[in-house]
Amino acid sequence: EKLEKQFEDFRNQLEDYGTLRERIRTVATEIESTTRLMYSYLLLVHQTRPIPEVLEKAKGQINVLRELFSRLAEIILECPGQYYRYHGDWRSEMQTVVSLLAFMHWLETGTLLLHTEAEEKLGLNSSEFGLDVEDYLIGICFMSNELPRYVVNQVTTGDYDCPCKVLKFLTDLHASFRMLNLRNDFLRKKFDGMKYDLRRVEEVYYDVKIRGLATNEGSNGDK
Amino acid sequence: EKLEKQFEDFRNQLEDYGTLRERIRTVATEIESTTRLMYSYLLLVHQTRPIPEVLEKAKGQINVLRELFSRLAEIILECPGQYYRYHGDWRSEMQTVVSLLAFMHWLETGTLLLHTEAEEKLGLNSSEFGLDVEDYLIGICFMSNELPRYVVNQVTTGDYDCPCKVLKFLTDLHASFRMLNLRNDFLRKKFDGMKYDLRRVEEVYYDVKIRGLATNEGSNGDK
Amino acid sequence: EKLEKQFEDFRNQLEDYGTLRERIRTVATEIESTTRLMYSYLLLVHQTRPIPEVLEKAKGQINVLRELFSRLAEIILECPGQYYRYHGDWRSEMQTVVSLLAFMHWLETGTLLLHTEAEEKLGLNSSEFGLDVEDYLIGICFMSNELPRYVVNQVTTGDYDCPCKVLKFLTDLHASFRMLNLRNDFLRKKFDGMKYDLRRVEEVYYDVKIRGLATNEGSNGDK
Amino acid sequence: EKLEKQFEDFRNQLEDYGTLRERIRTVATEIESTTRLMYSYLLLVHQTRPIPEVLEKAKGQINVLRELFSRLAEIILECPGQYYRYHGDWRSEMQTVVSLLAFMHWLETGTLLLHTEAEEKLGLNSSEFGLDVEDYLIGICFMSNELPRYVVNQVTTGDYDCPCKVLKFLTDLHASFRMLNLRNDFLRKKFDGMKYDLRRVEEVYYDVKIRGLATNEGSNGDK
Amino acid sequence: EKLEKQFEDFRNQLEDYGTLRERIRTVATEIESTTRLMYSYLLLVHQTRPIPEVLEKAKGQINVLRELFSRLAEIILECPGQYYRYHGDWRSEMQTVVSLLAFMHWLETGTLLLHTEAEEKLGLNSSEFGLDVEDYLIGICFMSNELPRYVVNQVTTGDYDCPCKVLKFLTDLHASFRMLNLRNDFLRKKFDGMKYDLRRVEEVYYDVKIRGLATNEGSNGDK
Amino acid sequence: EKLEKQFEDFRNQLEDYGTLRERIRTVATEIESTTRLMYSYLLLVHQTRPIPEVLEKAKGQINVLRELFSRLAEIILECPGQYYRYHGDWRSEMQTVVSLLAFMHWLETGTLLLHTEAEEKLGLNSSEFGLDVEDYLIGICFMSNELPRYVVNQVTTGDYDCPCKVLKFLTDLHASFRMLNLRNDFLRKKFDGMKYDLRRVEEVYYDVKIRGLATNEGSNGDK
Amino acid sequence: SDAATGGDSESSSSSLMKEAFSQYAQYLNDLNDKRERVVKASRDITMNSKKVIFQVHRLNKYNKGEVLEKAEKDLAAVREQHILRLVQELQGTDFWKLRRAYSPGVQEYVEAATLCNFCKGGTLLNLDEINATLLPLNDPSFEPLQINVLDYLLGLADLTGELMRLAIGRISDGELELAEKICKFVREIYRMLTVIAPEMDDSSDMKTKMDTMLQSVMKIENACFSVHVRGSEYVPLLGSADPSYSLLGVSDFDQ
Amino acid sequence: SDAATGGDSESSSSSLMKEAFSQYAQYLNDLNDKRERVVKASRDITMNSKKVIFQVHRLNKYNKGEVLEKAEKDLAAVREQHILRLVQELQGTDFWKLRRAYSPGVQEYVEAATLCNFCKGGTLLNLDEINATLLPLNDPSFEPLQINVLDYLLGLADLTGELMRLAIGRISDGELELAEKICKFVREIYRMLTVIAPEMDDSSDMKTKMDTMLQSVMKIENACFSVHVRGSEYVPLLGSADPSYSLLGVSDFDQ
Ligand SMILES: [Mn+2]
Ligand SMILES: [Mn+2]
Repeated sequence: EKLEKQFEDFRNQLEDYGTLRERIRTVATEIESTTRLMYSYLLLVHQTRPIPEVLEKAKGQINVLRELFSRLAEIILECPGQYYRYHGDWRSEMQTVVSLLAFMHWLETGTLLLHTEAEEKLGLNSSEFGLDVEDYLIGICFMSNELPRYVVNQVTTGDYDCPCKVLKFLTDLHASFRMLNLRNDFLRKKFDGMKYDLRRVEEVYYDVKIRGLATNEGSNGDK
Repeated sequence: EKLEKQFEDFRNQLEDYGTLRERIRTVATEIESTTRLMYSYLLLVHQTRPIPEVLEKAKGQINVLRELFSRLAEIILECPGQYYRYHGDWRSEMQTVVSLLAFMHWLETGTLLLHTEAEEKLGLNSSEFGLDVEDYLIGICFMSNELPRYVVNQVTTGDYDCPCKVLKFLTDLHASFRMLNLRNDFLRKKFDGMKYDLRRVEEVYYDVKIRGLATNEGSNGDK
Repeated sequence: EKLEKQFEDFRNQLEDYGTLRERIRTVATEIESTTRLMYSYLLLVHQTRPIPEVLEKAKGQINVLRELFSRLAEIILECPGQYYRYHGDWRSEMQTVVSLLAFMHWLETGTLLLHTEAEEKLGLNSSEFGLDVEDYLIGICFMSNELPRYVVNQVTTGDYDCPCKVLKFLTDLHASFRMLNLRNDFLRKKFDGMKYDLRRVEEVYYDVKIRGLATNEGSNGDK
Repeated sequence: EKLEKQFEDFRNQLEDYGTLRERIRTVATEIESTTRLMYSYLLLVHQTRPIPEVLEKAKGQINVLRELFSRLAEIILECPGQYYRYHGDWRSEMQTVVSLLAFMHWLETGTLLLHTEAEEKLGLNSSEFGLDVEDYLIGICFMSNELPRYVVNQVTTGDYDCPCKVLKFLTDLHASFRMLNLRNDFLRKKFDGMKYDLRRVEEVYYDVKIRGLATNEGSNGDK
Repeated sequence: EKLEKQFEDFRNQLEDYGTLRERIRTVATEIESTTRLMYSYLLLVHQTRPIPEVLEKAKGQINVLRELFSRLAEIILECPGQYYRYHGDWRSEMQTVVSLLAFMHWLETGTLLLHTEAEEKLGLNSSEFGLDVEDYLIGICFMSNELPRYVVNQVTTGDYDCPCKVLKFLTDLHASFRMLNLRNDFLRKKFDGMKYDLRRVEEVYYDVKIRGLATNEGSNGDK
Repeated sequence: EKLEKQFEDFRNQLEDYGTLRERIRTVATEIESTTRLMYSYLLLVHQTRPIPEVLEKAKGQINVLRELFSRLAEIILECPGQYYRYHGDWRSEMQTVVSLLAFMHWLETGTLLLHTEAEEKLGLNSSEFGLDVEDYLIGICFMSNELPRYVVNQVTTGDYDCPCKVLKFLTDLHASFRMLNLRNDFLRKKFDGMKYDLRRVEEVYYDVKIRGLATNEGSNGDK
Repeated sequence: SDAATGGDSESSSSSLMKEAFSQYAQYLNDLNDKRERVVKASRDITMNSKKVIFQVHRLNKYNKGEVLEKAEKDLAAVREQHILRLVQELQGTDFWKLRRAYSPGVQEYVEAATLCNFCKGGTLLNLDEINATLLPLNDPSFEPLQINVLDYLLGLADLTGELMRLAIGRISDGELELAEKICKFVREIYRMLTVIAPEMDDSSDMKTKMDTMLQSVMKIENACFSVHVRGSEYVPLLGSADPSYSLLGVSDFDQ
Repeated sequence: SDAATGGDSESSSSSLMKEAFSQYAQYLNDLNDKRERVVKASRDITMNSKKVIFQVHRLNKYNKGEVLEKAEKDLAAVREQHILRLVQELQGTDFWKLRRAYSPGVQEYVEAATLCNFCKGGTLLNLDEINATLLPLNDPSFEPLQINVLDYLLGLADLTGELMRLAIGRISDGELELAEKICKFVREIYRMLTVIAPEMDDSSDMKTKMDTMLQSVMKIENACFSVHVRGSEYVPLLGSADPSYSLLGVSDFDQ
């Protein structure tokens, strides 16, 4: 009868969802494992290994990520319009990916990895399977958390210009975030934390500056 | 520059999402308020008011719900593919609606309100803005929670055939749910609770039976 | 200078507030201690001591309460317009007082102690130092929590009419509360709990009724 | 009957309170939004923009605040004697306002914004709708939290006299607060934090002094 | 170097354990799924299907279980001595299995399935991969939880000798459990619950007895 | 009866304890208030007031403390052997007292106030009402926390010999603390903090030394 | 060791300090060792008291004398073997100083001792009585250990949970009267503690226990209620006072 | 006791059951007693390992040999007196069954042993090496006790906290190089654990420890930073390499 038919249908649907979700989780776990490896390479910047060497190792994993995201996209695209249904199953991994890519990009270029650039690096096609804006922003906040430690360790190895460079970058980034009208949610909390990163970098810059260690940038008076 | 442009865009996007979400919450609050009213009408069945009278009052609110859901659908359809993005903002209200409609339907017909029937009653168009299957199932579980209380109060007022009727319905419903392979989530927890409803109704039926209070249904040997 | 003068003033003000608050807390502690004693007397109703005897002991404390509240009012009235400034320091004691008085009143009369009656019993003058409506309502919820236990113990001692009486009272009380449009706060949570009291009493009434123990009220078919 | 009448009254009262509270929250949200804007202007002092320019932008919002507080006062005055009933709904916004005004005032005059001056700036009438003393004091503590950061950034840009000036101000302010006999509450906790601000400023002053960077203030032997 | 080597080894080991664990979870999930099926067959005894028919269906799954447990044992035996390392990953499934086998055994023989019998039915070899005694005991408690419901439903269908039989069994079982010195743990909690099962069965027995419904069992000197 | 009699006795005892405790709290509050005053005098050393003047003011309060501790001892001695029962009610005040006395003693003599000396100063009789060793040690840690600030401010006013003196003292003190076997408790945490005090003082000493500001102390073979 | 740091002329205060600190070190070492021994004794008391409690739960109307006799013997063993160790450690101010180290064990002992006593005589074992049983442990060289009011009351609070378990079990064995007696007893303890609990030194622990206790009381009351309403059907149906039915069905199993 | 319940003809299955349950009872009693003994041994291991750790913190560049020798002797005593008790209790599947009972002690022992080893040789004591030191405890009649990877890694996580304390202290004594060595070492452990931590059996404990560990790493880094920037002023000001200044001020106190 109709009742049995209905539950039969439901059974099939729920199983399909379950299978889909498991496939998503499998890929997400692999992404997580890849980011962990990338992160452990990037941690070497604190041990003052030359940046190009460090970046090279980490970059080697980007292709792995591309591949994984293309598998993820494929799965998600099987059910059009349900990107956000399963979003919770991989968003935290996505945020970590953004933070790592943005950190690498900054190490290389000194600039912020833009949203479109992040999508590009990961081979995402924003019309089909894009990078959610909030995930991108949270990832950027995570990256900001790495900077104070980086600055401290760079100064210890004698790179006295680093604090000034990072301070400029972080001041601009913080100002950009302030333009956004954030709700009282996770992103807002993460952004509020960026303030402490900024202060710490200011303090380091102060320590360097008051001892006259910062080289030429003091001369042209800018900041 | 590009950075500013990006954050300018984000600002606009985040504000649009915020506005959308607020509009959704406004409608959801109205739905909640309507269900509260319906529920207070339906509560009268426990005080043994005649069912038709009770149902009539409650049914009067269905049109209000239809209207509210059509407004909700309109909002959601502004952003195609994002049904599940905002789902969390109104799903608990939806579940309550389902539970009330299903209870009314059962009082009237003695049968389970099907998923398609629920969509119909609410004027939902499943291809555009449908009733999520899990929400439907959770709503049905909520309805099941009302039944033991209903049975107890019916017996108190001398309706000794009610337990047998409810027991049959609930046994079938429980069996149908058992067909589903539920994950360890909220729905599973709610379904696990249905077992207690079933037991309680069995107990009441037992009380009635052992005292020979149940009328003719014992004679034709069915159950 | 002005700065010193300002802080000198603040010092005095803050000390005055502190002293006031301490005086309030002293009285509140005494109220608490008195209600604890009253409650321990009232607990005897569960041991089937005759109600008049139990009430007499408990009533002996009402005068103590009146006296304490008059002291409290006096303190509060020293600073006009600041009732709500210190409200938090004695409101939970007030709620307990209401619950005890309402329970005693119900034992004696079978009716709900009204807000004005509560004020009267405590000698409060609502224009100056009244009973906050929310405190009153919360107190009533607390009283409702006592009823299921009372009903169970009464039936155990052979009073089979008690469940019906309590059920009527509680059904009406619950219906009255439903008229209020409660916010999502402490009162709402307490009220939500009243539902469980009601169900428990329904169950007890059911147990009595199905065994034909309830006396004459079954005959005239009302409820 | 009387019971119904009572609950009918309660319903109206509770709704009135609810409406009032919502109106208060609406204004409070606007105040919060205005302070956020002001704060983002004031943040520019850390990037060593000229103070007059910074202050001008921020001052432009004071009128907006006056307007908002006059709306708030109007609402509160509808229910005489209930200032403290709703105090919790806007006090944290008020504290932020005080901290911003006090910071601006200090930047301009180097002195502490007095309680009466704060009321004046906001157009508050202390006999009707005044600034609670504890809110004022908490706001001042918040302001003190900004000073170490300000000093660090000023020194970085070569303003070596700033630490001495701030140290004097903060030492006096701290001493003034010490006169107050604070209870173990939020204000006390905030005040305890001021000690760290003071220490940090002392440290910066030390750094400047030991390097002989502070200009003439060492010569006139004061401090 | 040595350090990296060790951690590389650990990583491999942990990954191996992880893989092992996943394999265990896969089997455990299949066990769970099989017990769910068995349970849904056994549930039919509450709907008064003839016991032999019910048992036959359920027994059909025992071979499946044996097969699954032999797979589980094989996995576990790959790491000798580590039975308890992964115990948490399948113990709750094991407990369910015990409860079902014991229920079936009781339905068939009226006696308790002993620990060694349970191992035998599942083809476990206690020296290699046995049934933990606590798991066995918890499983027996779960079985006891089914009995009141069974008794109630049996009486409803007119089997008035069932309560006496169950009561004797449960009384003996409860007495046996009282021989154990339990810590304040899960097993103790489950055992505490058995008291309520016993009481419920007694009550049903009493209901049947006072109505003279139990047939001959009173005459043959009960037990 | 006996039961009530015992509880009546308990109630009286507990109330007596409560009263005792309140008396203790009253004295403890006075001690706290006195230490607050002493501390505000001692704070002036950071503003480089002459030490003898500062000490004189602070010493004036020692008699007050002696008097308060003799009152406290009297109360405690009413219940022999129960020193530690109420210890929590005044131990934090005691620790503050120790820290102030030790700071004053150090300012005057440059040596550590020993446990027996502290007892003596406070007129405590260790066989009856002594100073708990852990409280003493915690108090010493608190004192150590003041030293870096003192050194910084002394250097700021041109006293360049201070760092060396403090550094010697703190080095010895730290070495002495290292003799203790500490558990993972509050004292351990405080002791861990002492390392940072030591480091800060060293840094200041270094700053002074490399600038050749320290006067003769290098010549007389430092320590 | 002073030689290692140089030993110049100014170091007399420094060596005084070292000397003092070696005393503090000794004090802390002794204290920690003692605390550890007390904790161990407390754990043993807990474990063995729990065993006694479990024994008592095996009690029924036939084995009562035997079970209680054994339980009392075991309780005596707890005193002589383990509480004695506390007596040997705790002297003077230690009773309160180390209370947190031994309190759990003492509470569990109180629970066991009062449970036995109630089962035997139906009354509450007083604190004075319990403390009197500890006196024989004394050796003239030690101060007597006396359980304090707080630990006694905390133990009593847990006792009600065990009594609830006992009551539910007794109803099953048809010992209705005992169940009712327990019900009255537990209600009375709850009522008494209601007045006292907030006056206790740190009442937050006790507050949780009071909530649990009310749950226990209500479980017993509900069980009594259920026996009562079920029993009420007996008379109207059979009309005669057949004693074999009077104590619920199970009575005839255990005879 | 069967006699007490009546002993009628049908009771053979019932007496079989009783017999089986008396076996279960024996099993549970034995298990609980053993668990209790293991917990006690674990507490003793913890306490004595903590003492060793404290000893190591007394280390400076002058007493290094002496302190470490004493610490190693004490560690050996922990093995011979207390870990031996574990060996005697834990057989076959007990290693994992009772892991929660002994894990805290073993973790603390790992912490102490790796700390000593690092101070001595500047390297990480491997799990294999640590397990090798346990082998002499073996008696032919017992299975050898081998610490498992999880307890080793959890102990290692705590080690970084102790190393942080050590580093801060060493900087104070002018042992900058040692501090930098610790910094590198701890960073490397952190980096290694980053990859491994989430793979551990229950990683929630480890997650908290990782957060604490990062705090420790950063505390050391900040200390090194601060020494560095301060030291940077030295050269420009004095222009010569006076060795007495090179290791921060304190160097001249402890000579
Ligand atoms: Mn217990
Ligand atoms: Mn440690």
